[in-house]
Amino acid sequence: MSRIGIFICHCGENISATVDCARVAEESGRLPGVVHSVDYKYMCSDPGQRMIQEAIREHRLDGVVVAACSPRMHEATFRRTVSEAGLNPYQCEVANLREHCSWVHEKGESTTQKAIDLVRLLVEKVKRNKPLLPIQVPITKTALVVGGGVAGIQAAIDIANAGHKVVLVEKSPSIGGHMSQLSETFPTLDCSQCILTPRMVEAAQHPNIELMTYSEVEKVEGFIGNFKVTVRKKARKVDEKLCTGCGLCTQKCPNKKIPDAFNEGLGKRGAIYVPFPQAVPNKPVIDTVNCTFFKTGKCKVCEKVCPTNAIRFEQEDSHVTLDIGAIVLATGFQLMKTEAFPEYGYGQHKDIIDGMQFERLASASGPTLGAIQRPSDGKEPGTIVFIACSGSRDRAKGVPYCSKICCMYTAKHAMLYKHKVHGGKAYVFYMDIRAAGKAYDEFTRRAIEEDEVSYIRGRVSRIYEEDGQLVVKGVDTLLGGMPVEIKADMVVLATAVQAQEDSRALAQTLHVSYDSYGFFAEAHPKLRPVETNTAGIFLAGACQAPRDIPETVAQASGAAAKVAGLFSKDELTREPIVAVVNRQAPPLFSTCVGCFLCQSACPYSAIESEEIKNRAGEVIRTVARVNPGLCQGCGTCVATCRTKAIDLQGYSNEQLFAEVMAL
Amino acid sequence: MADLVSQAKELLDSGAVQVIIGYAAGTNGTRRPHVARSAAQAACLVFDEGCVQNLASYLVKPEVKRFGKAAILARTATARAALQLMAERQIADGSVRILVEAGDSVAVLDSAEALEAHLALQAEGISAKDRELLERLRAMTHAERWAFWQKELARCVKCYACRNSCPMCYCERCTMDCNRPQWVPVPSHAVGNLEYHTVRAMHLAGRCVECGECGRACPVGIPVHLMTFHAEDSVRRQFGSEAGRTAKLDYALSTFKPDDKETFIR
Amino acid sequence: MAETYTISNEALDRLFQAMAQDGRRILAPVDADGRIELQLVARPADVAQGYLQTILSAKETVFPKVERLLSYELEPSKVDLKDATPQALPTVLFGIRPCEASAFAALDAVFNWDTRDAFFNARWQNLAVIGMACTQSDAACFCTSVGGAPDSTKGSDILLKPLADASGYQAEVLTDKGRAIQALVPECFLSSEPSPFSPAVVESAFDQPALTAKLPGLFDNELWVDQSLRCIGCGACAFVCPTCVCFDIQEEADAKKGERLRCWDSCGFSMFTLHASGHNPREKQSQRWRQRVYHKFSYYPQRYGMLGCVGCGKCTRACPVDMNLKEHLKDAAEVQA
Amino acid sequence: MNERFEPKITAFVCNWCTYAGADLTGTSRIKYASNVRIIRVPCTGRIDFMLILKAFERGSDGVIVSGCHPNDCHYTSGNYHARRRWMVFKEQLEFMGVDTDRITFSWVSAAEGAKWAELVNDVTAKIRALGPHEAFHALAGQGIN
Repeated sequence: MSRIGIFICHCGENISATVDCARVAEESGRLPGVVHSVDYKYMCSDPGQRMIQEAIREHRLDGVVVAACSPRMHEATFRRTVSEAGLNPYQCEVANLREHCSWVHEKGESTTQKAIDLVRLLVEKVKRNKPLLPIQVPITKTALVVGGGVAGIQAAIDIANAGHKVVLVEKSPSIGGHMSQLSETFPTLDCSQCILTPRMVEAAQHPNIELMTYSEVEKVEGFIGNFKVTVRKKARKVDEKLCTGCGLCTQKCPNKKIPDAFNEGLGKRGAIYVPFPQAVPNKPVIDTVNCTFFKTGKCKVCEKVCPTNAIRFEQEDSHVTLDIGAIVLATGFQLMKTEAFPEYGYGQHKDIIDGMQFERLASASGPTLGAIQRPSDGKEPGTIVFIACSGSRDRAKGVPYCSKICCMYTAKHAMLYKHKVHGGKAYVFYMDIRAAGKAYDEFTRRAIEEDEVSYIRGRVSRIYEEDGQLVVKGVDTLLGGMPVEIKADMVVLATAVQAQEDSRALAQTLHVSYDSYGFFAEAHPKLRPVETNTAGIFLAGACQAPRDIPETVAQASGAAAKVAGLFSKDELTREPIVAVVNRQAPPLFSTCVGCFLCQSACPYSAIESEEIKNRAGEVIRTVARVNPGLCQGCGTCVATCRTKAIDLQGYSNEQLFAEVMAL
Repeated sequence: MADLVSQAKELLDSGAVQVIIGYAAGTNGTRRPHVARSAAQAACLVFDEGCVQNLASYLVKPEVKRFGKAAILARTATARAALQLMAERQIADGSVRILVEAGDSVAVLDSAEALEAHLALQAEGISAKDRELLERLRAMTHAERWAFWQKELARCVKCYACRNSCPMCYCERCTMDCNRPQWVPVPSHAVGNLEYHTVRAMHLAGRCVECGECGRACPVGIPVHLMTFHAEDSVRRQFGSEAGRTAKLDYALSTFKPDDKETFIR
Repeated sequence: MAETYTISNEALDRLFQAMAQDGRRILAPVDADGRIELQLVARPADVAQGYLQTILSAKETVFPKVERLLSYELEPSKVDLKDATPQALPTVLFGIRPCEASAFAALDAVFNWDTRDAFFNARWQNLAVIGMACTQSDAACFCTSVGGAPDSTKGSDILLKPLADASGYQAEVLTDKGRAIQALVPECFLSSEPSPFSPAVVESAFDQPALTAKLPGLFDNELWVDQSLRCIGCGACAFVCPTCVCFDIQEEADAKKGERLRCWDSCGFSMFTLHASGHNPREKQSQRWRQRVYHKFSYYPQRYGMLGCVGCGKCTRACPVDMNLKEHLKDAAEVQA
Repeated sequence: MNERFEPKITAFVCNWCTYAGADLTGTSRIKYASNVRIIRVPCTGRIDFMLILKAFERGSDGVIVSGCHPNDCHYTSGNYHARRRWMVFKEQLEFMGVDTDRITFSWVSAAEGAKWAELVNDVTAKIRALGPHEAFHALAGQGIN
């Protein structure tokens, strides 16, 4: 017979105002197997917890039901309380008398009766609770950072500085990400590359960081502390070890007419190329789609000029499998394709560009060496229009959310323009100016007040070409919706920040959840912003939501701190709420019949097969086994299993059945 | 089926199989399962329209399995059962020869692939009579259906003939045999019977090969097969998959589509 | 010596009324959508015509498929226990076949071999059997091989034989219970000489005493393996059998109250003999099949001096895979030891 | 005077969404019918259909099953599996003649405290109108001699 103790909390008057706590204690005390039942003002207080501990010792309790607030609030507290008194923490259940009863029902008999029922259900459950021991999982102290933008670089450096190995995987040929494309950064107007490049070099040279550029994560198996990650190294067609980065090949490549992605199509590059002069690593790749040799079988100029014979036309993609303990996702964002706005004429007019293209025009290392020139004819635009919220906060055609960085970078663009084109006219169409950040509002004020950028609150309805100029038609809502028409030489659209195109696929590969826009979902929007729901996988930067650089860097350091915290121990302690496939005496060995229908039901691929062998080593049966490191304890397999061979610790068949039978 | 016996003898004599699961003449003009291990035992094999039983449950019966490789005389549902058993890893692809009717002799299918191809050409399974019964039941009000099943299930004695005759009920320890907790009451009283038959149908949803063996096996004539037919139909209609069509595991209830359509979740 | 009477069809009608007025319920074979079942009837016209046998046996009248033995309630410091009282309504079993009537003796042997089973006895004492001699049989029948006959009086309190002209029945009143029924409406029972009756032909299939003598030597014979290869291990045979008495005791309880139930079980089930250790002395179906045969034809004679089988053939008819008991016993009787 | 029928309602809810949602109902002090008894499970994927049957067997007049909205499952897909199971189970119960109006399946997120209250109130009112679950209640003891 069980020896259960019941502790009814008044929660001050939160519970006792509507529930007759004394009666709940009295009636519960008469339940079979209950040997002690009391009520008290504050069970979670020190005296309350001591009361529980003393009762455990005095009455030799083997199970405890605390009837108080939600278990989501104090289950951990009371489990600690009972374990300090020598009881296994999982022998304690918490009945929710506050959130689920006293706060939601009127004072009266039916409310007290409900409280009695809730306690009774858990008494029957706790009688069947089994002592559980935390699961210890060894940790591989190597982190994988996916994405080599500023978020990934920062996270990698921080983790590496904490003394742990990091593999930084970047899909493009160089790390640096979007930040390396920027001209200046708001609100300080310091040169983006000047502040980023040293970090890139630091990451490349850090003894704890292994760079894997031009590589992609293809498969992730395993679980926190024990991931097995398969990375596909795309063929550069260049032997990285032999290449010295001298640049001869890129200079001599006869095919130099390829639109340069780094310059957002505003410049040209060769078929063998380094994305930008400060690229890390500074090793070229061959663009096999455009390379004359790959297209016609003839050319090989690069091979001929290479002084170290590093060109490898025959090189194939290769796969590397890594043992990884934690993963930081820092895959960044993309800008909404401006094709989404036919009324703005993007794509039809070369002089309508997006924000990133403007960055390249304004960049000293860009295709115009920093001169603001129209892509169509290279002339300096005398009038320029910036359109904020191109796609953001637009339920009809764009995305409903605010892209957060556009207000700031549009102000920056306008200022950069004014600084470079003295006497030029800059207009900004906007919906609201959102400049909440350190020195941000001052920055936009400066644009308006000192640099005399004209801000027009209103939307642009149409842009069309007339006499070599772009006619921008809109309204000024501050002037009562008065129509505005501006003849501009150039238009810049601040297009929405979006999740990467392949973010959903990557999320599925990693088993992390994502929101309806494709941004990766944090475990909790307030309290766990850098963790995902998948243990051991963390988030940094704009892959989670639109972010600016300081926020991205802060979050990256936050994620790095989480990884360092995880790596500070040799073993990871996990809650033992996991599924278990039973094992029995021979000749049955297990009631599992090995149909493995549970395998596809498991969201975590935690179900493996195990061969049971006789002494001669012959396989007698093949049955399922749950990897306790992978299992997260959802119990979907349990409900799928016909023979009830799988059970979930903490929510076992016996426990739930007993609760239902106590209804 | 003039060549059946000689084909069977050949299979056994050549060592291609060690046992043939087939039919022989039974009591009162019926056909009964017959497990032949030698050419002599194969002499009485028959395969005619009286041979309707799904013999696939013998493929997983340990006492038969231990003889070695088996050949089995198969109707459509038997073949489906064999494929489903492969999908559920109860028999290995290639370990069983499926003998299907082909004019005066039987054709031997020895791989999942061959079975899948064979089944693709077979007409749908369940009889017009059963289809009509199902429709009649579906047309009733829930109170009428409740009354119908209560009356039928009152006869159930829990002999488990329905379970044991089912090729997909191969579990060594059935849910019915679980006693910690005792999910389903052992006695054949009203609660025990209702729960047993609901569990049986649910466990066969997406796995039932629609042979109707359970209904034939019932000694007291309860149309228990209608329950599993309905469950299988429910899966087919809602998820588009069907048991016993492929040897690859495609169990509707351990997979999902994010856009599975229902109308009742609020 | 039994007295012989004639009961006309009209008289039988009156007899039914009289039995009902006497507070007895009448159970008889009824045609329910083609299935012959024992059901409550009011008039002879309710009784099935030309039936061979019921599917289930009449044993459920004395040994129901589920019966309550006791119930209890848990109080904080004590258990409040209540014995169940069997619902032993005065019952007349009308029209069951002689084979089945003779099976009650086999049940009695088990339920009263040591402790007298109160539940069985309460029901049995209140039960009267009006048997009906057989005029037809099928390939499953083998009463004549196990000491019975299509017109055997064993186990019946009154045995009826249909008159050739279908005007009524010849009735043999055999026991005090039978005489008590006769006493309800003595005028319906007209004394008569035994009239000619042609019972069903059931040929003897094997020499049962020889088989019983031979069985101990056949324990390890491959025959049982061969025969049972097609057995699927269900309980149909046991549950329709008029003499199978295996039962399970189940406790159905929650934290506060519970009851103890007795329900049918079968030695054919794979878990019937499973030990808590995981060991199962009858692991294979052949062992369980052999047990079924031995229990009825070897252990029953040893223990009770009678057979545990009446040759009714119900098991054969109910079996989903046509395990024909007569045929298999014949094979056993003929096999080389 | 007839007392108003107070139905017995059992709710199986997942820990992460609906249980938390019901907690929010509490912290928001939204009042609702006290007929419901909550049984907490980690995920709707854990809910064996037998638990629902057993709840009826134990005298529940109505059952609520609720978890995370599609795509919100704490375990990424437990609710999707649950949904399929319910789709089949509901049809099967209907075929057996069980009045499935007595089972309400719902998605209630951790943020939908008000929805939880509304759900419980609606279900309570609906089951009250349907009356006691006589069909199931009558099963108890039936078939025992």
